[in-house]
Order: sequence, then structure tokens, then C-alpha cells
Amino acid sequence: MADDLSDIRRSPLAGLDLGSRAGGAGGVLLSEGAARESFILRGQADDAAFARAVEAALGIGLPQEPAAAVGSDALLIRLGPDEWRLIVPLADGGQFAARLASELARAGGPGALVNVSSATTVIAVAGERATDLLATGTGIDFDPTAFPPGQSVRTRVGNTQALIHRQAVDAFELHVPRSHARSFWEWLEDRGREFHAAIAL
Amino acid sequence: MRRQPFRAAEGGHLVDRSEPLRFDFDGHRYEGYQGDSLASGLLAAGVRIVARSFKYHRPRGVWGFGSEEPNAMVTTGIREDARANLKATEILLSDGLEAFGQNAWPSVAWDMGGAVGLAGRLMPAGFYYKTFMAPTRGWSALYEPLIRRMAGFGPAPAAPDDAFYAKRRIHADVLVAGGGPAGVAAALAAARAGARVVLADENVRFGGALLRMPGEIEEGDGLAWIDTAIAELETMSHVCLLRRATVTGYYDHNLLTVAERPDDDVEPSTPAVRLWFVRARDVVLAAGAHERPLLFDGNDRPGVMSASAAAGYAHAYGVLAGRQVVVAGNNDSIYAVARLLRGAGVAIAAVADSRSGGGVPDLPCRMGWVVERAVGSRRVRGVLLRRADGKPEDKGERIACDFVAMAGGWSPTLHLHAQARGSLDYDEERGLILPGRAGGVNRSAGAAAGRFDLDGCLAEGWAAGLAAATSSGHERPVGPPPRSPNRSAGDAPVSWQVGPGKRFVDLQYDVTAADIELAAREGYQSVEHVKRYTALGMGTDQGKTSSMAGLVLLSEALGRPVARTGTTTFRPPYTPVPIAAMAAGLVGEGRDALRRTAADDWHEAQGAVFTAAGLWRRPRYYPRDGMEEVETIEAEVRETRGGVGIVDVGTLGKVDIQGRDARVFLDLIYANRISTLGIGRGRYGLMLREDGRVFDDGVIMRLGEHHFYLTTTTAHQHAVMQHIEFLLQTVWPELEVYASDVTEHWFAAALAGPGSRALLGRAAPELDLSDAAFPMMAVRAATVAGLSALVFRMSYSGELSYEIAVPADHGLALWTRLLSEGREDDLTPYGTEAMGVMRIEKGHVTHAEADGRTTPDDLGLGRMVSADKRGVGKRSLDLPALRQKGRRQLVGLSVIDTQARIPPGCQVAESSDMKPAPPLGHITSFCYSPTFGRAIALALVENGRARTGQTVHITSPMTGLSMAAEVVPPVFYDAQGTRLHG
Amino acid sequence: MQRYSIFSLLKGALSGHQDWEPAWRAPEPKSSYDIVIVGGGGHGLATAYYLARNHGISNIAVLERGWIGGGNTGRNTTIVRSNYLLPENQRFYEHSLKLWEGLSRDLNYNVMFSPRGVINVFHTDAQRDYWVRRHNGMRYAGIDAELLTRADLTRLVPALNLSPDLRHPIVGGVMQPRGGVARHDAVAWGYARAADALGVDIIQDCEVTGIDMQGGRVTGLQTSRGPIGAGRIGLAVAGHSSQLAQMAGIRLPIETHLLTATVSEPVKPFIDTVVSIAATHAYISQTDKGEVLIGGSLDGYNSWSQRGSPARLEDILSAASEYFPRISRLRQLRHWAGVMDMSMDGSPIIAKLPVDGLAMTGGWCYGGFKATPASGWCLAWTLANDAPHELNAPFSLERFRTGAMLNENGAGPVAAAH
Amino acid sequence: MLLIPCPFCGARDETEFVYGGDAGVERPRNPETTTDEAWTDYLCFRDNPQGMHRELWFHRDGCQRWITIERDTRTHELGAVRLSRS
Repeated sequence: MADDLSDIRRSPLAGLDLGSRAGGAGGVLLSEGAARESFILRGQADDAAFARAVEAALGIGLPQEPAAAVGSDALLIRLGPDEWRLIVPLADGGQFAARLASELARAGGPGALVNVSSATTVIAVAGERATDLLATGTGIDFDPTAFPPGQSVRTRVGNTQALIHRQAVDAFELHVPRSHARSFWEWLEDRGREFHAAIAL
Repeated sequence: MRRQPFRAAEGGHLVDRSEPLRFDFDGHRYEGYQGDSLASGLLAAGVRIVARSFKYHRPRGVWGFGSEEPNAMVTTGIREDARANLKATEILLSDGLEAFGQNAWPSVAWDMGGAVGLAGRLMPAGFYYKTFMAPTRGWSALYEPLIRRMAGFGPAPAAPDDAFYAKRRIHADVLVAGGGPAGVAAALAAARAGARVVLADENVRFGGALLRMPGEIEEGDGLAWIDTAIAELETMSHVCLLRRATVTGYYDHNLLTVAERPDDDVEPSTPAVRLWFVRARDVVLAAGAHERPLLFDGNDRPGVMSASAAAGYAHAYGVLAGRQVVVAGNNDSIYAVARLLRGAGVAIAAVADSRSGGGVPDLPCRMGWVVERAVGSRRVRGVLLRRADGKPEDKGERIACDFVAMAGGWSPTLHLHAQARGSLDYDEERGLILPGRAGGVNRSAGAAAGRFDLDGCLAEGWAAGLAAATSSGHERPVGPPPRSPNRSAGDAPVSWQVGPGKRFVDLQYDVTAADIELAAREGYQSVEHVKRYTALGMGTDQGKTSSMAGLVLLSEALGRPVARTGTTTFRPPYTPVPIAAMAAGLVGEGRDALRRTAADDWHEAQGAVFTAAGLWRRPRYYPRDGMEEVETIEAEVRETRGGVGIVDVGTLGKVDIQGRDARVFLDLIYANRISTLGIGRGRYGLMLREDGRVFDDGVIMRLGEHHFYLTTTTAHQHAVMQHIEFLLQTVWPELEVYASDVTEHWFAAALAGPGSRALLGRAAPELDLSDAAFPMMAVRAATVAGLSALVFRMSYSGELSYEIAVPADHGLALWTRLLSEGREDDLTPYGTEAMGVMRIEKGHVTHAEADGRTTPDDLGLGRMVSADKRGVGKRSLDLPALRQKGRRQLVGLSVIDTQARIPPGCQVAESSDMKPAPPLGHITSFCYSPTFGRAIALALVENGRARTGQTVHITSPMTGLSMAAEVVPPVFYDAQGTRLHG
Repeated sequence: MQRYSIFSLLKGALSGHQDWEPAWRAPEPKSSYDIVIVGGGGHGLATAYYLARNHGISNIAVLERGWIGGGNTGRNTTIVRSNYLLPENQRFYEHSLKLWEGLSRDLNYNVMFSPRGVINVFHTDAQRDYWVRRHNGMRYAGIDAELLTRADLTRLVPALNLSPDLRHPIVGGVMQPRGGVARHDAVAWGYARAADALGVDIIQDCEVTGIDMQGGRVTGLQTSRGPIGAGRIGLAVAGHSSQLAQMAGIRLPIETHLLTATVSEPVKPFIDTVVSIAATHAYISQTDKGEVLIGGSLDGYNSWSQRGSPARLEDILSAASEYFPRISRLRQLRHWAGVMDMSMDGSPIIAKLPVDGLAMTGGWCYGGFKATPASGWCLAWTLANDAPHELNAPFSLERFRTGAMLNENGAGPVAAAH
Repeated sequence: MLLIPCPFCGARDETEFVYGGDAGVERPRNPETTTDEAWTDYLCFRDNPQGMHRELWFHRDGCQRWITIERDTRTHELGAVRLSRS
């Protein structure tokens, strides 16, 4: 078995030394979100065995809307007709995924489960100008009736593709591809000048 | 400093007289007030000449009030800070502002270029098409440099724009373009109904025409009503009010651009311009109308201006354009203007109304009189009036004045309506082009729709706002519409009084009535021809004041109705938009994110020289003290081939493939057979485009019964994914296959060289690395350097080699642990250059060879195409041209002179003379091979394989270099593959 | 034809310019012509001119739906060059460039061809290898080509940003010194005037609504101004090639796409060459009026809307201001989109079509304006001889059947990729 | 800039999508027995209509589905929209 890996995990933003940039008080606060385990889950929405296996493993039903279904710790987001994203805390140590894999296997192996935990980095954007900042780089409608808290969308923001999870009216988590993360962070800081963006660790 | 001789004793709702400001124009200091525009400040100071005209260098003064201004273009700031071609009417005065007139030397007041005016008769429209043809290169050598010296209005920029620019993308139920009475009424109605409203107006204050001329709304001052309405809108969270914001473009599916100039007093975080992209469900176009000029001799003289602008300077700024005015026009607005000016202290010399009869008793009216000529050169000193229906021999009457306010009627602002592809209707009776059928989801209201009375504008705006709200699903009650007693339409009959002399139609490009007549006479009869032949309407005012006059003159010249003449196309933007605003957020990495691998921080700390690989950066080589680049690269190759090297291959595309039909599908997308692959084994695969050309290559690994992992080239990560999804979703939807791009999840490093087995053996002690247990093209899950990893045995360098993949979060740990583990092996990190050398030595193809034109056979990979199965692109290989003899084939070239080095971009030829003749082929990849001690290359050469053993020449005609080389098979190094086993 | 010269201009000045004759007549269409050219853009008018001048056929009409020069002739970025990769394109465009070089005198109309040099800059080794190889190949085709160092670039294009800190820094460039720009409208007008003088009828406001055929051969056209008989028909309607060919029952390997271009406000000249940026596919020049003229890549989907997307503008303007930072101080004055015949391999079609007596020029992708003289020259030859000239023989329709695609940039049969 | 109503994600800007061309082009089911003419018809020849055009788009930045839409090539007005595989 491999080492305990928590100490060797490295964020793509590490090279930016956010600590030296922290501070400021403005209309929007940028910070790096907690790392997560995340998985692509593929399968047919109308496949009952598949849906049962997911529910049995996670304790939450497959969401049919692009909204997120929230379990005790897990977040399950529908991203496409046959695609979901499972996001669980890093501390979970892969238990959700292992349970899901075994439930799927027991159901005869429908769909597919792919670990993409290292594929994205989480950046939190919060504050009364959070939507204004994001709106400098995406055409998504942030009106709460169109995009209510709790929902997620995959879209394009500035120079990258991103999965935006709206936690509250003015709090967002952006899951961005790790190879883009540094450029994206710098883009956010640059566009954030207009709102006196502050940086938190 | 000069005082403000033309500032009225009182008045001016936009200026704050308690805050004087100083500003400079052409080196002279003047005073103005907070709230002034540069134009009002200059007029208050008595500056009459603010510009010189483009072609004839005639003196020009302020003509208009806002973005329609054709004349008063200035440059602000000096040297690096200079900004050219700004309209004085749009510049908010700020303390210390420095502005300069343009197109003149030494100044607009005393311009040597005025001499050009004398040669004006030689320069009718299109004169340059008729001459400058001899000698043959005369145009570019002799004449064009002169023309270019005259080109342009303002100075060329001397430095980049370092101001901050911003963008905002928002959604609205209703966008209202224009904040005059109609626009404000529309916004209020829509907002009360519950719609998300954006109201944008180009002025510093909402009110539109009411800023220039007072009017009454709801039994009170119109502007006060506007203020109240704006105050109500400001309390609504679903309303966005944008001042100094011009709606500039109307695009597909109701996307509109709005250029906002937030405030000239910038704090660091306030952008110079914020460009809004508003996606609106519905749009109310209430952008008002532009006043038309009258066409008489000398109508460009400083002091001749738009009547509503003259009124506006008095009303909004308390500034008088002169002491004594002749008001001339063809509609009732002249009386209101004259009264307003009189009230402000201007003497009314005459009010010339081209219509006969009527008139008002309180003003010196000349009914049925028109201006024939403006007298004066550097500024107007009087006008010659004559009877509209008079005979040419009638002597007119000269009237002294120091400015002329001309009111030629109104042209509705159709730009946005037309940009949205709405149709245009010509109203013959009223002489107006009106918006017809709407293009996008929008409605025009107020003066923009030809309603020129205040009550009509309010009613129409209100109704439009309500309708727009309703169409976007908002129906809350809104109360009754506002009313105004001003119900006179004040329509102008068509009247383009034309006499002899220089009658300017387009002031900015110096286009006269005679130019338009000449164009028509010469056969340039389409309105677009006239525009292009004369430059009519092509200036920075985009024909706001000139195009209607041009249209009518052309129609008259051709004796055809205006409706048949049509208009030129209205092109966005409505007013010029700063390029820096369009570029905001898109410069550098903001435009193309720089992709970094998980080990990038290490490479950077190591001082690696990077190279671009698509959006990624990769170490090109790792510099060493005292060594040149080439030596370093050679060392990296030597040490890898002789010992062990490590390279970051994290940029390769990776795709996870699962599903019951995965094997069937992989057979279809690769030219070679994949389905026979055993679990734990891998295979090199070749993807073709449907046209039979090589598309991509990579390695396919089978991880489980229905589970595969494949790599793509760095360049084609996204293209391959899209290709796979295309085939799965549109061509073979019956297949159950799930493809997921996992490029970002995995980091990978390759260990290469005879020492790689020993090193990996220590890093992964549990792994049996014997040939038997872990053969070529096998894949194993293992713990490497304490990290869970996938290990592939494959080789790109031609040496024994392993690729180790771990989740990217652990990528840096893998990299550093392998490097420290490899210290005793002298593990050498190498970059793309050394990697390239080794792959050329080994004859592997990249996109330099698979350049989208080559077939598998061209590249010597013909045997990889399975004869006994279907697949993408295979059918095309049977087309005659792809089987033709004489195609260029991949060969190796071995340079005979061991001292020679191949320059970039070479051709391959039979001889070294480099004389024009079809070459044999071209170099695709080249390097100096430290292994062979000479330069080698891969090349595509006509019938290349048959030329093996022959001598050809590698040539670079542009540098004059050539060298002889022997044609050899493309695999230079270890053709038997023995080194793959260490 | 009234000759144009400095003397005629002086004479005109003395008479108040009252005596200038129409540059071309406005004839009523005759009932039939030996040859009818559909399309009164540069290509169609050039075809008529060369038919009359080179082949002695003057019973010709050019039918234009709107006003001459109103299509892509009047909506391009005016660049003229012959710096192509494939030998077939090199030969053809070089022939065109040679015609450009004598065109003003030939037509007695100043088309303001200005060989100020066309520069391509590149950013990576792979791009360098490609561009240098392409220009080395041009030398083998007898075409001028120069390799530029960064120092050369500094000298030739002082406004260009050569900073190594750019996202995609410039590492070098190549140049075709004889390339340049011309005044686009003047090309149509000059050909029209010269063709008219040779007896060609130029008929504007005349829309073709059908092509008449009998026994597999064209006999005439249906137009908005009545039927017109024709011995042969040449289509020169790039942007609408598919529609016209469809009238003869022919499908083409062409899609129609938009190409956005934009100009800044006019300022004093500070860019005196044409510069094309490999990293971003933007090309930049400054007109003799002082406008900085910027072209980009396609919007990327079939369209006849002439408006273009603001996203494309953000793209090309950010690119332009990154490589010419001083441009960021200018303002965008106007933008528009051309309607592009995008062929499936990026090279044109100048060929007889599978109906007797019918030939076309089209499929121009990005090359239409610079091709104008040679396109007309070749189509005239093809119509006059009922066979292609060797210059346009490779630009056949058959190549799409045999797989002999002239794939200038290596993209597959995807129109928008060229 | 088009606003494309993705059947799964809802309306999104054109910049999130990749154009895939004429949706009416069908890949021959048996390429081996297809004539050169029919095969190159599939590869290269298009109707290219002025008017309604049924076409494919890939929602790259959203659900990553290929969708089929109807769009008027002159006005860009949209007609029916559906997932290509449904």
C-alpha cells in the first residue's frame, strides 16, 4: 500500500504563494477551496439497476436536473444526459468510490466510474461582487431564479472551462482544470481589480 | 488664462459654477466649470476654430452636442499619453486637461496645410483613381508616401494604452437604448412591470433632448420628472442604470454591446471603459434623432452649427456660441431655439424659415427665406439670405451674425434597428427614413421611430417598455403613462436648399454636394458606390449628420425617388469603441491560459528553458553551467542513451474508455486492430481522418475486460475527444461506450535508457521487471516511490523505457522522488529537444510528418492498416489519388559533411543550385545527432523509398545554404529494436 | 474611353469637373450574348475584360444582382500576395501578382497596388519550420521570399511587439516583399471601366433566378430583368457559388462562412507593411486613409449574415493589440463580415462544371481578392477555349472525387478548418 | 454571437460550442461497397442552403453532447433543437 499521501499532495496553485498575496478587503474574496476526491460517473439515467446501485452506495438518488444532489458528505451533480460528477471530501479516503464501484459491479457493471480527483482545482469566489467578477468572463445568467444556490453548471469562465457550484447567492466554488489553474487564478486577480478583490488563504 | 467671455450670466444645468477648472487647448490655457464638456469649455472661452478639415484643411468649429459631432476632433494628452480623434463634445472637462487640435501644423488656428485648400480643385472625389499611374511603380514609390503623409486624422499612438478596461456579461429582460423621455418612460414601465431592466444613455445625465431644450412633463419641468423617474428606478434592485454608456452594437439573438465610460475621475479600480455584453430578451430602441444640416455655401465655417446644439450649449452649460445669431431652418424648432437663445442673451439677427407664411410675431422672422452662403473664412461673420423661391438673379440680403444655428429637421437614429437587420421604410411625405419591421426582438420608440413631440415620445416609450416587459413575461400593474402638453409634432418637410458654392455634406471627410454630383455623373450611382468613391459617411461620426443629405442629393442628381436609392449598410459600432476595451481580459494568459504540468514548479526552479507545446509549456532543455544550448542537448541525449534519463510527458492527452462495446469501437477508430489486445497489454495505434490522412497516434492500454486507457498527442487532446464523441453520438449511437478525458488527472514521467530498469527496480521493489514478467507494451499497477501508479513499458526514445503515471496531485512528488532515487544512477532530466533528437534517430513520426496531408503509406505505416476490418478513413485510402505513384514518402536523410548543420525549413532537391524547379521534397524534422556525429533529418521525398542510397541535396534558398545527404531508411537508430530490452 | 491622367485631371479642374464621362455605361440587357458572366465583382468583371482583351470576344454581359463590387470585392482586407505552400497555388497566385503589378496601367485606372511587403511572423520551432519551408519553396517556384531576423522585424515593423514576455513571443518572420495591398473598390471599378470600353455590357440590379439548359448544355438565364440567352455562362459569384450551381443541378464542395474584419479610426501611418500573426490568425495593415485594418479567422459556421460575432472581434482585437500594443490606444470604427466560399480543401475551384457551356470561379476561402486578376484571366481562358489553362487545371471539381485535394493547410474536408 | 439552446444545459453562448457542419450528411453504412462518388459526396459535397440548415454542434464547455439544431443561415433564427443521440 502506498504512503499516507496527504502531505505530498500539491496544489497547482502552490507555486503562486498565495500566502504572500493574502489580504485586502473588497467586494469579493478569492481563496483556494479544500481539495476533494472527484469521480466521473457515467451511465444511463433510465437504467434502474444503475440508479439503484448509485443510491445504495451513496444514499442519494441520481439527480435528474443539472442541480446537485447532496448526501451526508457527497455531492452528486448531473453534467450531461449520461454523466454525473461525484465530489467527496478528501478525508473520505476513497470509501464512497469503493462502495460505488462495488455496487455497480454487483449490478452487472453498468456505466463507468473514473477517478478524476487530480483533474481539477477548487477556487472559491465569494462576496457581494462575486457574480460581477464572474460575469466579466462568462455568459451564464447569475440571476438566482435562473441559477439558484445549490445548483452547478459546467461552462466557460475567462480562459478556462469550469464547473461552477453555487453554494449561496454570493458564494461559488469553481472546479477548474489543474493545468489552467494558475493562469485562471491570475486572470481572476486581474479582473478582480475592479472590485478590490481580496485574497484569503 | 482666458476668462469665459461666452459664459452666460446664469443657467447651465450640467455645470457647477462653484468649481472652476483649468484646461489647455493648443497651448493656451482656459477656464471652464465642473460638468463642462471640452466643447462647451472651448465655446465659453470663445475658441471658434477647434479643428482642420481632412482634405482641404479648412478651419472648423464645434457643430454638434454629442456623438454625432463631425468636426471637433481633438487629441488629449501628449506623447505616450496622447489619445487621438476624441470628440470635444464627449470629453468631460477635468482640471489640467490638455487637448490639441488635429490635422494642422503648427496649430488649428494657423495651419500651413491650409495651402492645400488652394489645390482643392485638383482633388475632386476619386481623383487618385485617375492619376499617379506612371511610371509603373510610381504609385508605391512616389505618390503613395505623399498620400500617406496626409492620411489619418490624429497622430499615431506612441505607446500602449495602460488604463484598466473591464467587461461585464449580463442578462436582462429589457434593454433600453437611450435615456431620453421615451427611453426613461420605457424603462420605468418595464421595471414597474417587474422586468429586469438595463437603461443606457450616452450622456452624463438622463434626459435626452430635454438636456438641450426644456419641455414640460406632468405639469412640471421635464428634466425634473426624468430625475424623479430615475430616482425610482435607482431603488429597484432589478434595474441597472448606465450613464455615459452608449449602446454600440446589436448582434445575433439580442446580444447588445454597451460601452460605458464610468467616470473620467478615475480611481485605480474604475475602468476607463466598461464594455457590457447584454443578452436581452427584448430591446427598446429609443436612441433619439440627429439634427440635419442645411446645405449652403460655407456651411462648414466655424460658427455654423446645429440649432439644437446651439440651444443645448446655452441650456445645459450656460454657454453662448456667439453674440448674434441667424437661426435658419425648415421646421418649428427654430422658434423655440431662437427664444431660448434670446433668453440666454443672444441677439437674434434673423430667423430664416424656408417655409412660406406663418411665422411668429416675437421674432425677426423671414418666411420663405433660406441661407445661400455663410460669409467669413476663419469664422462666420454673416450670412447671405435669399428667397427660397427666388430667381438666381435676385439679390439676396446680407445679415451680420457671429453664429448660425441651422435646423434641417431630424433623422431618426436607425443604427441599432438596422444592425439588427430591421427593414427601413422611407416616408416620402415627412422626408424620413423610419424603422420598419424589426430584426431581432425589439421595438423602436420616440424620436428614433419618428415621433418628435414630447407627449408622443412619452406615450410610445411607455407602451414599448410595457410591451417588452410583457413579452419577457412580466405583467405587474404599472400605472398610467406620463403626459406632456407638448404635442406638436414639429415635423420638417423635406427641404434640401441647395445653391452654388462649397456645400459640405460630410464635414469630416470634406465631401461636398459637388462631389456627390460628380460621382453620380461618372456612373457611381449606387449609394454604396458614392460612399466608397467619395468617403461620404466613412468618418468617425459614421455619417450621423451626413448620410441623409448625401442620399437626397444623390437621388436628386439621378432623378429618382429616395426610396429607390436606399441606404448604405449600418455597420457596428454606433460610436467608436476603444480596442483596449474589446481586448480587456484577453491579453497574454488571459487569452490563452498557460498550461503547466504537475512538475512545472520543479522545472522552473531548475531554470529550465521552456518551449511551447500547444498551450502547454514544456522544458526544452535544462541549462548547465558553462555549456551552450546545443552542447547541453547533446549531453542530455548521450546521458540518456548511455545511462538513464527522465522526461515529463504529462502533456500527452489521455482518454479513459469503458463500456461493453469498447473493443468494437476502438477497432473502428484506429486503423489497426485493437480488439485482440490482452488485459494488461498495450499497442501503438494509428488514427485516420475520414479522408484517409493520418490524424493522430498514441498507445492504447487494456486495463480490464471493458476498460481501456489511451493516449493522444499533446496537440490533439481536445480534437481526439471531440472526434470520439462525434462518432459515438452521431455515427454509431448504438454502441455502449463511455469516453472520459482524463488528461488533467494524470501526470506521467518516462524513464529511458539502459539504466531505467535498475532505477525503477529500486523505486518499485514489488514490481518484477524481468522481460518475462513485464514485457514490452505491458502495463502494471504498482507502487512507485511510495505512490500508487500505473507503469507502462514502452519506448519513444528507442531505449529500454518505462512510463509512470500517477494522479497529478502527486506528480511533483513522483518526479522529485525519482530524481532523488536516481541520484546514484546519474539520472538526467531531459527536455523536448533531446526527446526530439532521440525520436528522429528512431524515426518516430510527429505532426511535422503527419501534417494532415500524409497517408499511412506515405509515412511508411501502410502495414498498420488492417486489411480485414472497417475503420474511420479506410475507405478513402482506395481513392485513386491516395494510391497514386509518385507521392512524397518518408525517408531518412543522413548529411554527408559531418560538420554541416541543417537550417530550419529546408527543401530537398536533386541539385544544389537552388534554381527555380520543382523540388523533390521537404525536410520535416532535423537535428544534429550526437549518436551518429552528423546532422540527420526526416523528409518527405517524391518516391522517397525507391531513392534509398541516392544522394540528394538539403537546401535553403533564402539563406543560400545547401548540403548533400544520403537517402536512408527513416529508422536511423537500432532498427532491430534490441536496445528496447536494455 | 476617356483617358485618365494628370492632364485630364487638370483639364477637369478648369471646367469644374463637369465633363467627366460615366466610367461605364448602364445598358439594357440584350436578348442574348455569346458569353454571360454572372457576378459583377472583381472576378466577374476581370473575366469579361480578359475575354474581350485576350480572346477577342466582346459580345459579353456581366450580370450583377446589386451594384458592382458590392460583394466580397468590397469587404476584404485588400491583401495581395503569392506566398503559398502548394505548387499549384504558388503558380496561380504568382501569375495573379504579376497581373497586379501592371494592372493600373493596363486598366488606365489607379487600383493603388502598393507592394509594401507581406510579413508572416511565427512563435515556435514548428511554426518556424513551416513558414521558412514555405518561403524556401516559393523560391523554387521563382517567387520572391525573404527570411527575417528579429532585427529585421524591428527595422521593418517598429510598432511590432518583439518582447520575449509575450504569451506567444515572436521568434522570427518571413516576408514576401512584392506582396502588398490594393484599393479594393477600385479593382472592380477599373475592370468595369476597361471592360465596358471593350464593349462589355455591365448590367447592375439584375438578379439571376435560373439557368436554362437543353440537352445537357446551357442556353441562357432567367433574370429579374427577363430571360437572357447565353452561349456560355461563367459563374463568378463567390459567396453564392452553391446557389448558382444549384440552378444547374450541381452540388459543390463548398460551404459559406463569415469572415470578420474591422478598422480603427484613421490616424497617421505607423504600420507600413502587412503583418500576419501565426499565433492568432490576425492580419494587420494600415490603409492609405490611416485606418488600421485587421482581419481574422472565420466565425466558423455556415452563414450569410454579414454581421459577425463580437466574440470574434474580441479575439482579433486582443491579438492585434498584443502584437501591436499601440493599437490598444485606438478605437474600433467599423466592422463587417465577408461571405466566404469555403472549399473543402482550402483551394479554389476554377473549372468547367458538369454541364456543357458552364464554368465557374469560386471556393476562394481566404484568397479571393488577391486572386482577382488571375481568376478572371483563367476563367476567361476556360470559357474561350472550353478547356482549362494549365494554371487552373488543378483547381478542378474532380479533385474532390479522386482525393487529390489541394490541402494548403493540412486540415481535412471541413470547410471551416481552412 | 449565437445563443444556442442546448437541450440539456439550456441556452449558452456560441463560444461554448464547436460547429460540426451539415447534420444531413450520413456516413455510408458500408463504406467498402460504396462508390467513390457516394463516398466523396459524404466527405466533401454539401447543400449549403441559404435558409434553414440542420446542423451539428458539440457543446464542448457544457454537457459535451453533440446536438442537432435548425438554423436559418441568413438570419440565424433557430428552429428545432435536439440531442444528436437520444
